[in-house]
Amino acid sequence: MTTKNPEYDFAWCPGCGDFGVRRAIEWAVERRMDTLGEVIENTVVVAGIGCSGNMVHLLEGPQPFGIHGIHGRTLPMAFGIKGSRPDLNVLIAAGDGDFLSIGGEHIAPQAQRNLNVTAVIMDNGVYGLTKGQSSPTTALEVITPTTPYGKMEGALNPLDLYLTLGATYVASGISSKPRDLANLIYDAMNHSGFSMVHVQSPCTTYNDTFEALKGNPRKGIQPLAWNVPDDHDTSDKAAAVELVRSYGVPVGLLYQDPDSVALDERYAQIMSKQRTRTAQDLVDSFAFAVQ
Amino acid sequence: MTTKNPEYDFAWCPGCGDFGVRRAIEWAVERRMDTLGEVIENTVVVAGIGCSGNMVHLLEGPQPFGIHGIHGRTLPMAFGIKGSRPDLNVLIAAGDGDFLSIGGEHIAPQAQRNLNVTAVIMDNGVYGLTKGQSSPTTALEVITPTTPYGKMEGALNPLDLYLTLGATYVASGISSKPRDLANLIYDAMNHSGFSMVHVQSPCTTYNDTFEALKGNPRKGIQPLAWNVPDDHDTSDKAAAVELVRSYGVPVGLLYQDPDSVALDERYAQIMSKQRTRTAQDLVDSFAFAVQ
Amino acid sequence: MQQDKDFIVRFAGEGGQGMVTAADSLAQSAAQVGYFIQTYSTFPSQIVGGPTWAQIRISNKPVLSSGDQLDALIAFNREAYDTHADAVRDGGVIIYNSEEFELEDDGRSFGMRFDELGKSTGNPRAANMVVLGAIAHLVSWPQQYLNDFVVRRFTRGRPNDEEIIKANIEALGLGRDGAATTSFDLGELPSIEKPDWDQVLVNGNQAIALGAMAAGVDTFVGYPISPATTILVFMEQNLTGEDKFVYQASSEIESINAIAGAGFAGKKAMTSTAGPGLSLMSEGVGMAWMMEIPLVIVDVQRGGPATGLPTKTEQSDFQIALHPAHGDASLPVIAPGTVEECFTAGAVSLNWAERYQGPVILLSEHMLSERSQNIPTPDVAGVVDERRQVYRGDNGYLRYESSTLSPMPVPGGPGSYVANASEHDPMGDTTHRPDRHIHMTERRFSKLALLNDGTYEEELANEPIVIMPWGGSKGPAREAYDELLAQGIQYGWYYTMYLHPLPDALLASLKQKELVIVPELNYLGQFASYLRSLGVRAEAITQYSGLPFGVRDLIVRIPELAASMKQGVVKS
Amino acid sequence: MQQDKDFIVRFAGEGGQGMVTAADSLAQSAAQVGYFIQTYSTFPSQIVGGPTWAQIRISNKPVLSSGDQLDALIAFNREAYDTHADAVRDGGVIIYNSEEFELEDDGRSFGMRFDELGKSTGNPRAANMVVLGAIAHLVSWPQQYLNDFVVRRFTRGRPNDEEIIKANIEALGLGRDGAATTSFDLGELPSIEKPDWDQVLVNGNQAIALGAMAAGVDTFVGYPISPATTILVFMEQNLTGEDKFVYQASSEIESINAIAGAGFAGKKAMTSTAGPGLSLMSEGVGMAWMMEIPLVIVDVQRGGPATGLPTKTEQSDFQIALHPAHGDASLPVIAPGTVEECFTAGAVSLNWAERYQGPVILLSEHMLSERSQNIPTPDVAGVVDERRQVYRGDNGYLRYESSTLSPMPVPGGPGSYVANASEHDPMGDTTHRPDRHIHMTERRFSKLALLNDGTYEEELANEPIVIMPWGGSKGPAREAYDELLAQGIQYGWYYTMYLHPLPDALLASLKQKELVIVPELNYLGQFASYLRSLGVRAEAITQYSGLPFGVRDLIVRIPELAASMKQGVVKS
Ligand SMILES: Cc1ncc(C[n+]2csc(CCOP(=O)(O)OP(=O)(O)O)c2C)c(N)n1
Ligand SMILES: Cc1ncc(C[n+]2csc(CCOP(=O)(O)OP(=O)(O)O)c2C)c(N)n1
Ligand code: SF4
Ligand code: SF4
Ligand SMILES: [Mg+2]
Ligand SMILES: [Mg+2]
Repeated sequence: MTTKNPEYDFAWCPGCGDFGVRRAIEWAVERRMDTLGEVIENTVVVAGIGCSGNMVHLLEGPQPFGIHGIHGRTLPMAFGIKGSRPDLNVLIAAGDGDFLSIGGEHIAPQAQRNLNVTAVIMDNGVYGLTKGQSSPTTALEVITPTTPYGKMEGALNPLDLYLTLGATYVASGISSKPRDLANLIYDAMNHSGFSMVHVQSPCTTYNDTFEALKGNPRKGIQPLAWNVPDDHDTSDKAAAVELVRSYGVPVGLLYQDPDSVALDERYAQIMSKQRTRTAQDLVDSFAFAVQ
Repeated sequence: MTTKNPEYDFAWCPGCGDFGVRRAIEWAVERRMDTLGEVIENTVVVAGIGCSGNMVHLLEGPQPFGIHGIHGRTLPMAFGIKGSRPDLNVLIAAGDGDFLSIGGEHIAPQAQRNLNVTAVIMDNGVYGLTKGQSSPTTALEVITPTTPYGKMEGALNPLDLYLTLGATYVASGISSKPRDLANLIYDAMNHSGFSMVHVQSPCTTYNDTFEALKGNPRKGIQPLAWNVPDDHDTSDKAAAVELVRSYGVPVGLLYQDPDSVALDERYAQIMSKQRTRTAQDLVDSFAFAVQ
Repeated sequence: MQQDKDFIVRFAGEGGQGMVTAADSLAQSAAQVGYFIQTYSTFPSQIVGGPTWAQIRISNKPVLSSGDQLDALIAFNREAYDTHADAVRDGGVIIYNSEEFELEDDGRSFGMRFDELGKSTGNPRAANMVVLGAIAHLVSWPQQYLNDFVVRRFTRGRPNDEEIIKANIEALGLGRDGAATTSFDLGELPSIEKPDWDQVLVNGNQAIALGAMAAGVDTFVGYPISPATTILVFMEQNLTGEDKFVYQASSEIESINAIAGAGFAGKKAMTSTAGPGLSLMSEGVGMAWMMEIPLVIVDVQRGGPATGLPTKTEQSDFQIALHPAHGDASLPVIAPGTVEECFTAGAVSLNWAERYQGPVILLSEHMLSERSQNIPTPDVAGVVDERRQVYRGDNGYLRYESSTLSPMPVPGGPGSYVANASEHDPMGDTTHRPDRHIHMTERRFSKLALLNDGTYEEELANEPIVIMPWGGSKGPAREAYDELLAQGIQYGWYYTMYLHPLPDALLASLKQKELVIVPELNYLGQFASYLRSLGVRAEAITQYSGLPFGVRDLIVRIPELAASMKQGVVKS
Repeated sequence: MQQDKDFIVRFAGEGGQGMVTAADSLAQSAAQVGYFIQTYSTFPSQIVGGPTWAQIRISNKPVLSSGDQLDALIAFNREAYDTHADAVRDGGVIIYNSEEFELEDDGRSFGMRFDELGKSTGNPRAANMVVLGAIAHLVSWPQQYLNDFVVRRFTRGRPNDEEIIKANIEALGLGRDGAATTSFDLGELPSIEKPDWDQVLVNGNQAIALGAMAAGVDTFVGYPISPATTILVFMEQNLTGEDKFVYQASSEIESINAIAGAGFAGKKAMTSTAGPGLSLMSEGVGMAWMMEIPLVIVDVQRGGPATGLPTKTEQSDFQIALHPAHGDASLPVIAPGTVEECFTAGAVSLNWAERYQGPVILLSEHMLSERSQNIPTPDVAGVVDERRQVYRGDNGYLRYESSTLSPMPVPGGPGSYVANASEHDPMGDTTHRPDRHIHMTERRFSKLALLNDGTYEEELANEPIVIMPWGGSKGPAREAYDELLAQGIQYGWYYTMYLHPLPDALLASLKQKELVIVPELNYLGQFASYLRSLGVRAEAITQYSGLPFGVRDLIVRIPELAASMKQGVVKS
């Protein structure tokens, strides 16, 4: 919302990573408007349920259309929007719980289809909005309100998953570098195909990982986050898989399929060869003459 | 059911791959009974909805307990059974549509937990029971009743997915070799952890792939299925990934994590350190004395 | 023939023996000469083989139900004979395949060697025609009707057309001659006046799809499930053309959310499913109600609960159609009762969704989906393609400010807002203010008043006791009603396919009645319960066998219920 | 004090300013000396900060609701003052934090510098005690009560205990002295008889969890969602021990199917959720009904529909609780109305599930979940741990043969069968036979008769007009009822938490009434509608603001509705 709305009563905690992601999304969308001359109303932000999903209400500046639906269903809604309206720019904003846990079933189908949307996932390794329970990216043995004796299952590697499922653009960002993140999101929106931008966006209240990600030499903490090397070939999927399976969090563009054919392109091409059937044609096809 | 039940009215089509899978399951379970001295009632078969899921009614010989629930939910039911009753042997029998499409959300959580069950997936690249629509493993461009102009999305690689998600036992079988398949299922049940046995089980009515899988030299058809080489190191996950990404359908054991710790083991170990709280203890913890 | 006006024949055997083709052929030939026909088939849950039957009813009046008393049974095997012989009326005839089994002479059956006779014509697939020839003899049908049908059917522009036609006509003759050696005779089919209107032969699912097409459906996303799959398949095939989108989803959760996305994006959007899918859509439907997004869910009911009886008929999803989700919501529900009404329902459901900006449930039934009928050609040009009010003003619009329906902004155009499944303020942002929740709740319900244009049937409105079936039970109930009238037992008749909101005037009338009898195919008497909650003295006649009502059952049960009410012993 | 028997104070400010701690401290100290207390807090949807308030009601009689008229408001900031000042009764007092803002003298407010005074004692966290001291003065509370509380609370075996206790007692004194400089006085708190029973201080969610524990819950799987999360967290912490299993699921679909698996495997199994989760469980619940698997779903209702109002209260999930899925099913529903009843409901719901072998819904509410109350210590030893009838015979058992409940085989033991969500034959294999569907449908419903042991309240049973609230509206409705009685306006009183099946005798009584008035927090009047469908002349008094009923509202609306009925203008 452009101006402070007196009825809206949610705010991120001080220092929450999602602030940085917001800035990045705003920049990326504005740059898109500038370069493509696209009106803001052509963009739809589809938000998950979670602290992260409140993004759709907290965006400042030019106001896109928004959807704030039910928990875990950003992708199928985006599928309906983009499928029926390929002219729109569809951006998903969701959390690790929303996207990877309850919404986990929807990634494979969209990747298989190469749906032409961009998903920005704010991963804080926790369920923020419901006050700190474990999420699929919470590590083994971590203690949370729902894992009081330590989490009993390992963490998912989302980047590896996106690559395996066939996402055609896979990037990893960090909310403390909003400029870089904005570029990744901008490129993702320009990519024709299913684009994943997975962001480390720490929850300062329940799982503050800023220090772990960035490291702290004084405390002898090695940073978990490291930049994707300049010489990484982003068209080489196997190399991308190797990076995401190596250590910590590589930050940057991991993979972009240069031969990506998005669903809307394929659909339009195949359907252009089909005859348009009117309702009258169809009714007539069931007619029979009474002799 | 042991004897032909007059009220039960389903039968697989002649030649259906699921017949071979049935034999394999029967053999594997009987061998288990022989070697472990386990009673048949200790096994629960949790079936999906589909031609494949009818397995639970069609098993002959000693009769295990069975569940034939709703579409796509074999894993969460198995989770509830095995979580609450680690003493039971839980076997899932489901189709590609049931397990990978509508039920797709459940694989990651069970893999992360390393739930100690065995899933036998009968992949025929089609929705058999609903008469031939496309499934997640139907290839691009294939024509089915719901893809009359050719399927517009690529096929999922299930073996790759299981490996990426962290299944600790991943095997690939083919229904025309029920003896080998029985061994894979038997070993999977002995493996302590999340065990996937993915089977090529062709649908002779809607998608007959027997010839494609086995090849036909006279027609110059190269077989899609090939045996995992003897020297493949099944403890090497990267090697397994390479095999499943290479070509066609490798048949055999692809990966078994030698260090697998199943959820039930971990759970028991962690919980053994916790004090048992009775309801009375808990109520008392909320008491306060009136002065 | 039953009441000398129609003829009911059932073809029963093992899947693959050609029962459905035989029934279809007979149906087509009868329809082509002007009869009203209805066919109905059931299939086993297995894919190949298994006990299958197809039934056809031929009449000189519009056919209301598939009929429960057979004039003739064609038994292709022993099991079919054992299962269906009881359904044959006194005086009816059974023709059985004597290559498969033999019967003692029972005065109502005779055997024929269908295959052998068929093959003797040189066409191995002509067995069906032997059967049809025999039937034609029984009802004294002019040979010409069937010959004409054969000529039409097999004139396909192929070199061997003529050969095939010749063999089939020969087979017809062999059947006729065979039957003529017996003394069986079913009387003459009533004569017909050839209708002067155009006709189509469609089933309920096709009619729904055609209605949706006529009303301009743009987007269709669905997941296969019996008995709704054929709607999805029809759409995949036919919803082509600019700006149209059709896709097989990965689950019903994806379907509902996808069409909600499409509805948000300005499209007329639809899905089809059966009970299990509707249950799975629950949360998504509630969302669409909350966000005020137009969309239509077609639920082709089957036996429930849970996976239930996929290939049987039932009317037990009314409650969840009306209240599919948690919280305060009650959805518009349209339940067609005939194949013709399926067409209308397909169109009106989409128009209602657009008009009131919210989800609509079209409640059909297995029974309708598998019923083929010749109906007057639907008037496509007469169908309105009603579209939502679109907001076209400046930015800064407050989508949810008004206390009732307001124009809807569409992405790409002005008026960006947030469609929010949480309670929201005028711009769609989340709010928890009590006044806003009151305002928005009332706004959402107020819009239902826009849907008060549903039509209904009303006859003998002065009667204190009335019959009011819903959905596919309309046919058998109407037959029973007519029969009772003929017997001098008189009730009022009410019927609508607009179950919610019920037309105001209809509800007002119903409240005046001493008893509203609702024949419905479920255990709970779901619709009657609902009527009672509205203050109507309604009682259900229930059946939960997976089969449609039998007319003769209703003829007994309706007066029984009416009488028990007079003695004050009705349930509630 | 309202009616000279209780005292209601609200602490309002920004999250983090200590309102909840202050209310809790006051509650504990009052409970420790024998008062009945109830606290209620609301939080904003944001995680840190945001407008928050906590309220406490102290009485010498059991507290029925949190109360709508404040005796005192403690406003920690300007916004809190602006929002809540109107709720203060005539003659009430407002104490505001004069470090934050200043007010003109309005004859009912005075400012204090909470933080400054607190810090002056050397303990920077003593501001709360300043506030409590001031309140104690207003109600002439013995200093000793609070001093004792402070001593107990801060005796924690740490070296600085004494120092902290001293500072806090000093702060109490400063608050008392500050208030004493004003002329405000709220009269004296009524005297109490110290209760001779043991007490616990718990909220509704804790009480449900304790009840479930007492009845021997074995398996708990749940997914976080407000306002049910605290049940899951409680279980994760406390459901330890041999053969117990507790786990956070990946979604509500996983929860319901997992507890169905556990129930099948012989365990007492439970999940907790709120409306959105219940909607998502729809298909799974229908499955459990069909398979006859015992399990319990706790639905802590919040504002709906869809994502709705996660932190507000509503009673709008009744319909979907009763009919959560497609097909014929209607679930047992237990809806506790007080914290004490939450304990009972937690236990009985599990026992009912075991007894009738099927799913049970426990319908609680946000309002109860966030309410802490001192209640007599629940009698754990008196709770029966009822277990299903287990089949222990030979193999070859026909699980579904009988026409009603039959012993249930448990895996590992004899009697293997298939639990089937499709219609099934006696061994659990799929069947489509009409007779079997009839048999099984009747079997499933017949088992509800086993649950006819629900208790209910009945007073002035001869009155033709009666009040019958449900769930958490019991408290305000009862207060209104008592107040009306005191005014000489007399109705009957009915109440049960066993909403389905309703106790037979209760239903029979209700059918005799001229009017049953149902105060309920939803738009549709869901429970009243249901009663009408059962033949009861019921009318709802509805509210859908996200807030509990106000007693004064009900005092006006109940006689209004009763009168309008007499004039024949009620809705239905
Ligand atoms: C069906 C359903 N289940 C549960 C919830 C409660 N819920 C709201 S947000 C959330 C988790 C959010 O976690 P995540 O997606 O990681 O977002 P974050 O708050 O961490 O940004 C849950 C469980 C819900 N709204 N709907
Ligand atoms: C919720 C729900 N949606 C749809 C269906 C219909 N349905 C039954 S089986 C099936 C697909 C089965 O495909 P697969 O799992 O591959 O099994 P196969 O028949 O090929 O062995 C579908 C869609 C259903 N029963 N429930
Ligand atoms: S709880 Fe965590 S994720 Fe949510 S707003 Fe606060 S810091 Fe951000
Ligand atoms: S349809 Fe295909 S999968 Fe199903 S039984 Fe027949 S051959 Fe097997
Ligand atoms: Mg998160
Ligand atoms: Mg399949």
